[in-house]
Amino acid sequence: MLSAEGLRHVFGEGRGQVVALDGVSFTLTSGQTLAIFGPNGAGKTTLLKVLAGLIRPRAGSVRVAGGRRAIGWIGHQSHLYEHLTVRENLLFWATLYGVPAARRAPRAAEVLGRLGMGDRADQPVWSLSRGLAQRAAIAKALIHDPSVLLLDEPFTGLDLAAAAELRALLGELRGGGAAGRVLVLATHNVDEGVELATDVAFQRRGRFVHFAPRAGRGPAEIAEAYRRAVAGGTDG
Amino acid sequence: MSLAHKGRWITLVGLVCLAGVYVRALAFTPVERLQGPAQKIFYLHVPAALWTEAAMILVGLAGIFYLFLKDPRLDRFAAASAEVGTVFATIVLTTGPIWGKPIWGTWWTWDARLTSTLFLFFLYVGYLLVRGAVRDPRLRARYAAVLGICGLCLVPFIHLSVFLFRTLHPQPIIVKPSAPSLPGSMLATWLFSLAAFTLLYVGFVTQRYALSLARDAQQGEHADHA
Amino acid sequence: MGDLLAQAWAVARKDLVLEFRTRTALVSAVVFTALVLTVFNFGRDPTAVPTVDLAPTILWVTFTFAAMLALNRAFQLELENQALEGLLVSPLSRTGLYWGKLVANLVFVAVVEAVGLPLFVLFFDVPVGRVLVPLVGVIALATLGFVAVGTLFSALVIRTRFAELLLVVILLPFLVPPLIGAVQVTARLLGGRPLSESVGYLKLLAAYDIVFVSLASFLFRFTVDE
Amino acid sequence: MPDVPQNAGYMVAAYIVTAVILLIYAISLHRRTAKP
Repeated sequence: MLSAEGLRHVFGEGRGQVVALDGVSFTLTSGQTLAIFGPNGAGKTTLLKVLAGLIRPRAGSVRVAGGRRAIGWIGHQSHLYEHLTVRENLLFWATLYGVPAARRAPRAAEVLGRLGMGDRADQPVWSLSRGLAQRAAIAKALIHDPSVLLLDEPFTGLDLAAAAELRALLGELRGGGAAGRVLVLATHNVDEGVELATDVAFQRRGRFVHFAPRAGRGPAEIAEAYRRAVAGGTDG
Repeated sequence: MSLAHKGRWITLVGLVCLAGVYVRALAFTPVERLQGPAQKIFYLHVPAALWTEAAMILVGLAGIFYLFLKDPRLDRFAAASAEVGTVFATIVLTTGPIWGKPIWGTWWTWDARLTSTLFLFFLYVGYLLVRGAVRDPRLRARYAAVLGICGLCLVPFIHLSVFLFRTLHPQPIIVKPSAPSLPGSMLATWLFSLAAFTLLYVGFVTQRYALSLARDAQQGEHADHA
Repeated sequence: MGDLLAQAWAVARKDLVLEFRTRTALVSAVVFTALVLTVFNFGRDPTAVPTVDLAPTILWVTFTFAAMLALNRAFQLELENQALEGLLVSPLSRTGLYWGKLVANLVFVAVVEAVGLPLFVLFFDVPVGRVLVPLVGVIALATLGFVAVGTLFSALVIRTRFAELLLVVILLPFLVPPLIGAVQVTARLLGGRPLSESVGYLKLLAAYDIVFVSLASFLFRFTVDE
Repeated sequence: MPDVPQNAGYMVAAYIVTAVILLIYAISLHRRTAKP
C-alpha cells in the first residue's frame, strides 16, 4: 500500500520559488500500477523522490506499508559499483536493505535467474552492455523484494527491443491481486507503459489534472485525454 | 526607520564611542612604565580579539538553532556575524604583531590570543568560502550551519592546544595582557573600548543583515519572515 | 544497533574492496607519502638541525597530506558510480553511512601510515623500537580526530564547486589541535621522555576524538539530505 | 627609575591601522546598504 496526502514541495524561496508539488494526494493498493504522464518540469521526478523518501516535502505525508525497506527505486542512476561484479553489487544492496545474511546469496541468485542474467553474474558491471546494465539496475531494485516499485522514466534511452522486454518484465513483476506490487511509473512519453497501467494520471505544474482508472483505454485515447486535460487545464 | 538605518546609527554611535576611547587612551590614561606607550595597543587588541571569538560562538549557536528551526533569519545573522568576525580578526592580526615587535622584538609571537585568532581567521575564511560556493539558499544555510557548529566546538580545543603549547614556551609576560588586573583608570579605558567594540559589532551585524535581507528579497530567494 | 553496525560495515567493506581492486588511489597515496618523506630528507641539513627535533613535524605533515588524499576520495566512489542516491533511498541510516565511510577512510589512511612509518624510520634513522606501541597509539588517536571531521566535510563539499580545494581550506583549522597534540607527544616519545609528560596532550587528543566523532555522526545527515 | 621605553610609534601605527580597517568596513557597509 502506498498513499500520499497533500504533498506540497517548493524549490528555492521567495519570488524565485519553483512550485514542484502543489497538493498531490492518492492511494494505491497492491496490484495497482499508476502511470503518471506530464511534460518535463511538471514535478514528476520530484513526486517520485518524495515518495521514495529522498526529498522531505514542505507539506504533506507519504505512508508506505513496510516503510522505506519496502521501496524499490529505478531512476536514471544505476546505483551499481562498476568495479564490483553484478552479484557483489546485489549482495551489498541486500545487506543495506536488511535481507538476512543467509537469505542474501539465494535471493541474489533468484533475482539474477529471473532477469536472465545468471551467466553474467560474476562479471564486473563496467563490462556490461547498456541493456544488461539496465537489467542489472532492475535486479538491484528487486533484491529486497519491494512491495512498492517507483520507476522514473525507465524507458528513456532504450531501443524498441529493450523497451518491450522491460514492459514484459514489469508486467510479470507486478503480479496480481493482494500479493501484487504497487508500481508507480513516471514518463513524458504517452505510449510507453500505458498497457501496464491500471490507473492513469496527468501531472501539470505539480498537480494532478487528471487521475482515473485506465479502464481499457489504449495509448491513443490516453494521448487524446492528455491533450484535452493539458489544454483544458490552462487555469494553472 | 529601516533596519539598515538603525544599523547605521548604531555604527555611528559606536565610531563616536571609539573616538572617545582613542582620546581617553592616548591622552588621559597613564603610560605603563615597563612596556611604554606601546602597551596602549592593548585597549584595541584585546576587545577586538574577544569579539572575534564571540562572533564565531554566535555563528555556531545560530547554526544549531537553524538546523532545528530552519528559519532563514538565523542563517542571515550567522552570515553577518561571520563577516564582522573576520573584520575584527583582521584588526587583531594586524595590531598583534605591531604590539609584539617593541615588546618581544619579533613581529610574530605564538602568543595565546594571537595564535587562537589566527586559527579563528582560517575558520572564518573557510566558512565564508563555503557560503560563496553554494548557490541554493537552503543548502548553503544548512552547510554553513554544520560548519559553524563544528567551528563552535573547535574554539575550546584551539585554546586548549595553544595553552598546552604555551606552557612549553612561556613568553616573558611583563603585563599579563589577558586578565584585566589593571589599575583603575586603565581598566576603565579598557571597558570603555569593549563597549565601543560591542556597539560596532551590533551596528555592523545589523547593517550586514539588512544587506543580505535586501539582496535575498531582490533575488526573490529568501521568503521574508522578518 | 546490530543492524546499524552491519550496514556500516557493508559500506566500509564495499569501499575497501573497491579501493584494493582499483588500487589507483591507494598506490598514489603511498607513493606520495614516500615522495614527501624523501623531499624532506633532502630539504634538511642533518648537521644544522638534529633530526629528532624535526622528525615529528615531518612525520605528521606527511600523514596529514596522505589523509587529505583519502578524504578527497571518500565520496568520489559514490559520485563516479552514481550510487549516492541509492544509499539515500535505502533504509541505511545517515549515521550508518558516516561510520562506514569513516572506517573505510581510517583503514585507507592506516595502510598509508603503515608504509610511511617504516620509511620515516629508515630515512631519518629515528630510534622507534622502544616506543613503537605508544607511537602507533598516538598516530591512531590523532588520525581518528582529523579523519572524523574530514569525512563529514568531504560529504559537505561534494555538491559544491572546487570541492577538493574547499575541503582542504575548511579542514585546515580542524587539523591544528590533533596535529599539535600528535607532534608534541611524538617528540617526547622519540626523545625518550616518559609518557607521563604528555598526559595533557593525550587528553586533548582523546577529547577531540570523542567530541568530533559524535558531533560528525550527528551532523552528517544535514550534509547529504536534500 | 628605569626610563620608559620610547615606542609610541608602534602605538600610533596600531591605532591608525584599527581606525582604517573599521572605517573602510563601515563605509563599504554604508554604501552597499544605501543602494536601492
